[in-house]
Amino acid sequence: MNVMDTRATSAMLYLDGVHVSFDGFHAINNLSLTLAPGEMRAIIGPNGAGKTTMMDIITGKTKPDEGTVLFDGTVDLTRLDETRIAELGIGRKFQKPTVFESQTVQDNLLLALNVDHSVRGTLFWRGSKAESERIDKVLETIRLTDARNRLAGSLSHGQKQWLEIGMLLAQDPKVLLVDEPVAGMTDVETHLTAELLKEINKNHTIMVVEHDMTFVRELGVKVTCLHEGSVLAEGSIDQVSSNERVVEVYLGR
Amino acid sequence: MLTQLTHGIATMTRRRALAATAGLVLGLAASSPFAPAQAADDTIKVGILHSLSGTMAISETTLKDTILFLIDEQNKKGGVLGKKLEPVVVDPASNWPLFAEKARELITKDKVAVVFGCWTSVSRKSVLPVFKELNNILFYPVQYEGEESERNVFYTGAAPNQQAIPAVDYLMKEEKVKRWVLAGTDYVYPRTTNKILEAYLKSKGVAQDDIMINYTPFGHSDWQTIVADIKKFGSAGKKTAVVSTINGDANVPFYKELGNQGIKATDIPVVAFSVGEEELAGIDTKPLLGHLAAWNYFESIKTPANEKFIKEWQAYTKNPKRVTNDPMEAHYIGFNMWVKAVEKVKSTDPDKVIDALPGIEAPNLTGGVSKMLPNHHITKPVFIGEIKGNGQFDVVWKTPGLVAGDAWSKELEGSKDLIGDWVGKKCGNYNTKTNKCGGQGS
Amino acid sequence: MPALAGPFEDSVAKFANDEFSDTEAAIGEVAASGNALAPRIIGALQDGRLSADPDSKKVFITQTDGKIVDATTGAAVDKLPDNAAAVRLNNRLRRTVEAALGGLTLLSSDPAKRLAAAQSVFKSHEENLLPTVESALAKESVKPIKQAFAEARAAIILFKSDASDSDKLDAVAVVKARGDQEALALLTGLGDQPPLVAKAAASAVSSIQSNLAMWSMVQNAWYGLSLGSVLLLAAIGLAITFGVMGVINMAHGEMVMIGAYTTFVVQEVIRTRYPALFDYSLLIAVPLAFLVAGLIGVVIERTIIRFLYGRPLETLLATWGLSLVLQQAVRTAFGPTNREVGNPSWMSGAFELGQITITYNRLWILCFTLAVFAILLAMLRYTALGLEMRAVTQNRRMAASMGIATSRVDALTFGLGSGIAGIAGVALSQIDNVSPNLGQSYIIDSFMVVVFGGVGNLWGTLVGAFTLGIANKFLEPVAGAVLGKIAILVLIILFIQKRPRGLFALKGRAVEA
Amino acid sequence: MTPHILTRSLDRAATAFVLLVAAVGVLIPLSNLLLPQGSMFQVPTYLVALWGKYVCYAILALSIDLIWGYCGILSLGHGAFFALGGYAMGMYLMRQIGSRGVYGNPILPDFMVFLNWDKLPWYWYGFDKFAFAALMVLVVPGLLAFCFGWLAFRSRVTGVYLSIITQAMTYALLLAFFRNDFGFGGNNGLTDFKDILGFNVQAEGTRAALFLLSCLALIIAFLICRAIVSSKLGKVLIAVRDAESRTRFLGYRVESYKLFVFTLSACMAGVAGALYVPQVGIINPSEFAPANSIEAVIWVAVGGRGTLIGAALGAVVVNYAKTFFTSGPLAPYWLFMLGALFILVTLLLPKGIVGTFNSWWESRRTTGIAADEASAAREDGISAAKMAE
Repeated sequence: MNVMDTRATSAMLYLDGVHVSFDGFHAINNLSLTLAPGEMRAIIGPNGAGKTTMMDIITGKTKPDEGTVLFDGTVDLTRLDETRIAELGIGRKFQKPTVFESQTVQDNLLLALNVDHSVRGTLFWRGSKAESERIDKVLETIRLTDARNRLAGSLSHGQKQWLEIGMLLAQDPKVLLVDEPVAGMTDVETHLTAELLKEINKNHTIMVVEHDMTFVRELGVKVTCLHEGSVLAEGSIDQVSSNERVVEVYLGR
Repeated sequence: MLTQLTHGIATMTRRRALAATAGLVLGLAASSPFAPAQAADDTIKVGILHSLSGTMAISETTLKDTILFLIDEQNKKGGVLGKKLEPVVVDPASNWPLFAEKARELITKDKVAVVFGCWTSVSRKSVLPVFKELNNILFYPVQYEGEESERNVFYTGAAPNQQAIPAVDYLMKEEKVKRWVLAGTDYVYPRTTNKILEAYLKSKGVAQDDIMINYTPFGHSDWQTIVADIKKFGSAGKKTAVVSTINGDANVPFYKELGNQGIKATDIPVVAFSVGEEELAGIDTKPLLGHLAAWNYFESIKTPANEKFIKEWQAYTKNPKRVTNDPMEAHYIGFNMWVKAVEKVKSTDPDKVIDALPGIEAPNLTGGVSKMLPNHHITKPVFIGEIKGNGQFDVVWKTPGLVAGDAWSKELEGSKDLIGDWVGKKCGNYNTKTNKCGGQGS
Repeated sequence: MPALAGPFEDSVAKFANDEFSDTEAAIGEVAASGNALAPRIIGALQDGRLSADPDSKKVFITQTDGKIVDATTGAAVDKLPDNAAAVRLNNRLRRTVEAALGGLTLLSSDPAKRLAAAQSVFKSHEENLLPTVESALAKESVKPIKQAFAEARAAIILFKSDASDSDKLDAVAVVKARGDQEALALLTGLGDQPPLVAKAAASAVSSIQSNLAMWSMVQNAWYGLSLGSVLLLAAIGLAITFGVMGVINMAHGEMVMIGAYTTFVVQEVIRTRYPALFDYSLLIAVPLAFLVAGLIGVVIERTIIRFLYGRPLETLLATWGLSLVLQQAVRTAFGPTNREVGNPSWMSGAFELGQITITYNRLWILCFTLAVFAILLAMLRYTALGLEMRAVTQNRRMAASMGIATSRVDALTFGLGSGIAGIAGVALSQIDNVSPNLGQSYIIDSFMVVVFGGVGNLWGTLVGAFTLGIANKFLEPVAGAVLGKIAILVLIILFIQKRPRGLFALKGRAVEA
Repeated sequence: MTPHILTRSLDRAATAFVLLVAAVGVLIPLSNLLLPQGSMFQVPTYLVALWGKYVCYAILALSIDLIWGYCGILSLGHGAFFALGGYAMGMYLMRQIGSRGVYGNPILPDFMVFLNWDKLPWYWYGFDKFAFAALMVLVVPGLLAFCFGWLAFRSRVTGVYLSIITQAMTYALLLAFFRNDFGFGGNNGLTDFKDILGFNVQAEGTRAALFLLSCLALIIAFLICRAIVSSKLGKVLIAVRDAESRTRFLGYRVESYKLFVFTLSACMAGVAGALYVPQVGIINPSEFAPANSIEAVIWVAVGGRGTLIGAALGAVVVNYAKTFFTSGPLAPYWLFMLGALFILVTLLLPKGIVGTFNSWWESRRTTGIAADEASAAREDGISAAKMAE
């Protein structure tokens, strides 16, 4: 029973009353959050606020102790595993850039394409023109056309971040969960990344976790601040950054 | 290396590549992996096939030294047929397929005249096809389960009727044992020996309830439960004894547990077929006083031949504490038989030696003269020894004469009609009922 | 043949014939002679101190103080004749000796001898000893010995054909109260009895049997604890090198072996130089084994392991190679055969607890294991080194930046794990072979324990070891040793499916990073 | 298989390797059978048997490399699949003995006769047919691997945990096959084979043919492995090896991939075992010993994991060294050499022989730092990140 009888919500992602604890530590505590279709949302919050754990829950890596997690208003994500959730169209970029280091940039994108992912399909796979065109397009978007035959492991940190975003694009999901995309990037790169995300947001729903407030400001989207596993404040960047509690626990005086 | 070569090959022209590959392949394969055998016609090569590493090294290394010692002694006497004997030592590393490989190497490459080797049954089984195929001689020095008589193998260890049955007879007569624990390691020798003993005991009127059979894995080290079970089995009001076919390694913890749980030989004696001087060297034997072992040789037997052997052996190994044991004596007998047979036919040709060996007599170390029988087993005396506090045995009983080794047990259904006779019938499994060679021959 | 003076001398001279039947006759005659020397002769015979000269037919006693006396006269003799040899015994004769000695020492002034005598009479139940037993019983004041005499008397009465039914019924009750396996053996071996007695005996047998069956559960539990302690001891060093450091050390078993060989060397030195210290040999061996194995561990860490951090599967290969080298090195240095490591007196023997036998060596090993565990736990928790170890293993970079010399800590941690394996070797030398193969037989079990318990958790290792030990010992009587072990392995495989990180797995985000 | 898979998988080195093995497979038997004995180029029969054994080990090494080198599954129990394949073949060979056994029983193998078995156990049925036995050579190891993998991969048992339970599996099988009650001959195993498909196993011609077959099997196994690693499936496997959860988040069902290669690899190991048994003439439970499986992993490490040619080469090199060192004056010290070899290879040649050669070759061709790093990364087998998991 993955699909509910009626659409419970119009939201793309809907979290309600989610709890998770690890050995008595409450990582997520009555977390409720909704993400509308086509929206881009920035998530901020101090270390240990539960940002990554929240992503783990949405992508099926961690099962919540209680609470509702719905995708597209109909699909109960808590019952599905990572593979199934990815197939539904939720893509994820990790906090630490995770690409297939011993394979070329091009192969990384090839692996990400949302084509037949079965054992048989991959064994008898032969490239098609459409596929290579898509890869070319993504390579262009993430500015790695020249590096297409290099091993991903030899890329710079920023390039790896982009490659991972590129892999998300190739995967073409409905929702992108992006965890700290600009960590370790130069100012120029940060700026370019913000532009890139805004571009992607035209056709995709995005949730971005980031500490870099300049970057968050540049995105210019609704911000949610998490603290101790639940929502502390929500609103525009100016509203949130002027919130007393947010300043106290996160931004600092 | 290989890739480099293949890269090279790939860039060559096809014809040259083919030629080069052919040369390379043959060169690689034909250049034997061993140091080139010297063409020495002035020596006779003797192969030694005992594990020097791995789990069996514990038992077999001594036998390698024994043959080296015997060869050394023989060479001091001028060798055989005027030629010196040259030992060829290989290490089959307690690995059964490696035994076969090494046997093949000894015979084909080193061209040995005879091989002394193997300890476990499986190693013998593994090399058997090789000796048959390449027609060479193996002297096998360890007590074993019998049920075999091969043209190329000479069995100088005890067959079950030369060890197990006399021991049980002794316990029945001397100790009035009525209840029996047959404890063994789960492999072929204990299984077969226990089958034979079970049949034998039943033929002597022992009830099924009075026989307990227990098998443990190799290297079993936690004997608490089994020793307690033995104790329990022994408390049924009848005199109880344990017949142990427990394999070498597991014996030390077994005896330690027996000693600690206070099972004394006067309560429940244990008679073992695989525990000799070498195994006792690893145990404090004081708590084991009076437990028994059945062998065809004990170091403590006082004969001039034995005393001389021990003295020379200890001098050879430069270790005044080095013990001797039954399989060593088996090699001693086997080696001397082979020397006599070679001198009789004035040749080391395996066919001639194999035909000459039955009937050859050689003195053993316990004062008798053992004889090679047509079934390729030998005659041996059987001794029952009690463990003494100093790690030696005290002989408490012996057979009046020498016992002829049976290749096929009379107690087992499948083999009671079989005999091995390589002199008259030229057959290892001759069925005396059907008068045909080849088992039941039905 | 020299002329012999009288029947006692005739009897004693039979010892010199070196025939078991003559020796047996001699024992009976000497014991029955009433001669004052009889207990000394038979006591000497039991201990192998009775020698005889086959030519002169003279028999001598070597006293415990080394002096030699003529067995017939008690007169001191300078030295044994050259061809005198100890009078030989076999098991049947040993039993005869025990029975004879039992009769002779029932009235001994030494309480221990009286107790032993009573117990041997219980087993031999010789009818002609009844009057002696009864008079001893009447005189006895020490309670447990009095009890033993009563049981010995009951045993004799049960086998006495002319005893009255009521006496026999009382005797059955006494033996039933004893309730152990020997009582069971006595009652089941009774033979023909009057119907009333037979019935009482049968009910006593079944009552003892059901009592013993209950005790056998306790016994299994004890055996399980004991096996668990051995597993724990073998695995605990691995829990450090593998569990805490993540190094798959296939040479762990060889560290155990080195510990055992250290014990052997210590005992050799003690045997040849300071025999009086033998009972302390293990106490001396423990720190030495820790140092030797620990030092070798540090050397291994410095020369091999440290180049392989973060690649545990490669350390597996390298340490496997190392284990081959170490095994063969020991084989070359000490020879391939087993080496004798003795049990000190306090590790030998057993005592009865209810109806189960607890051997001292197993008990000490259990205590020792728990002590090692406690010390290790305390060390990790309360010492600076322990703190540093935990810091380094949890976050190497952070620890390094806080000024901890990580490479030193690595070496010490590995040394500690190896040293503990060495200590395990000391204990295992008491129950197992000391041979180059010693380590191999424990390595797989050790890995199973650590993985089952949960890597990186010492408590998990403790619980894992005892769980596996007890499960094994409860399965063994049902399934046999081999099938029991197979069942345990299959259970571990299935268990890991259920809990892929062992019994006490760490949860949360950190472990998956 | 469709031709594009074949053409894609045969690059220059692979073609050369296939040609070399084919040449070995043809020339050694020819030289053994046709050239006169004692001639310089005549390969004696015992060397044919020896090399036949090496070739079987090479197939086993390939099967391990496929899962370890490419998918990061370190099995310390692969010897079990090899041995099961060997037992399946051994059972066929036992049944072929028929009434030529020492007891002359037409149905029961000798070990059953003297242990008083009165009839053949059910699991021995069918093994008198070669086709059935050949099927079992694939099915038995494959099925075990499938069941084992299905449980383990679905529960996400990874890394050392998986290695240890594979070891537990082979250890349990070792104990089981040692049991005489199990009906496989206990410690002595199966031996004293007479003929295979009507040909005498001892005959030179049969040996030569078996050798040729082993080489053929090696080529086929190699081509299958090449086909897999050069397809997109191969890229997915490497992805699983390097970043398992990333692969999962891309929508790949990682457990299916692992299960597929694990089962395939077990079948390959089974074939290797089946070819091994008639050539060495015995199969016994010691083939299940965990030490054997670990040794096989070491062949792959020595040759170069993640390079198929390296795995095959490693098996041959290590076993050649073993043969060499266990004879002659070095015999008592060969364990020192073997042990030292393992230590030195892991310390000094972490990429193995072929891996090291490859990176040297590549750095010579393209003297860019990037390429060097690239090859380093490619050959590094399992990345540090993966290991920490």
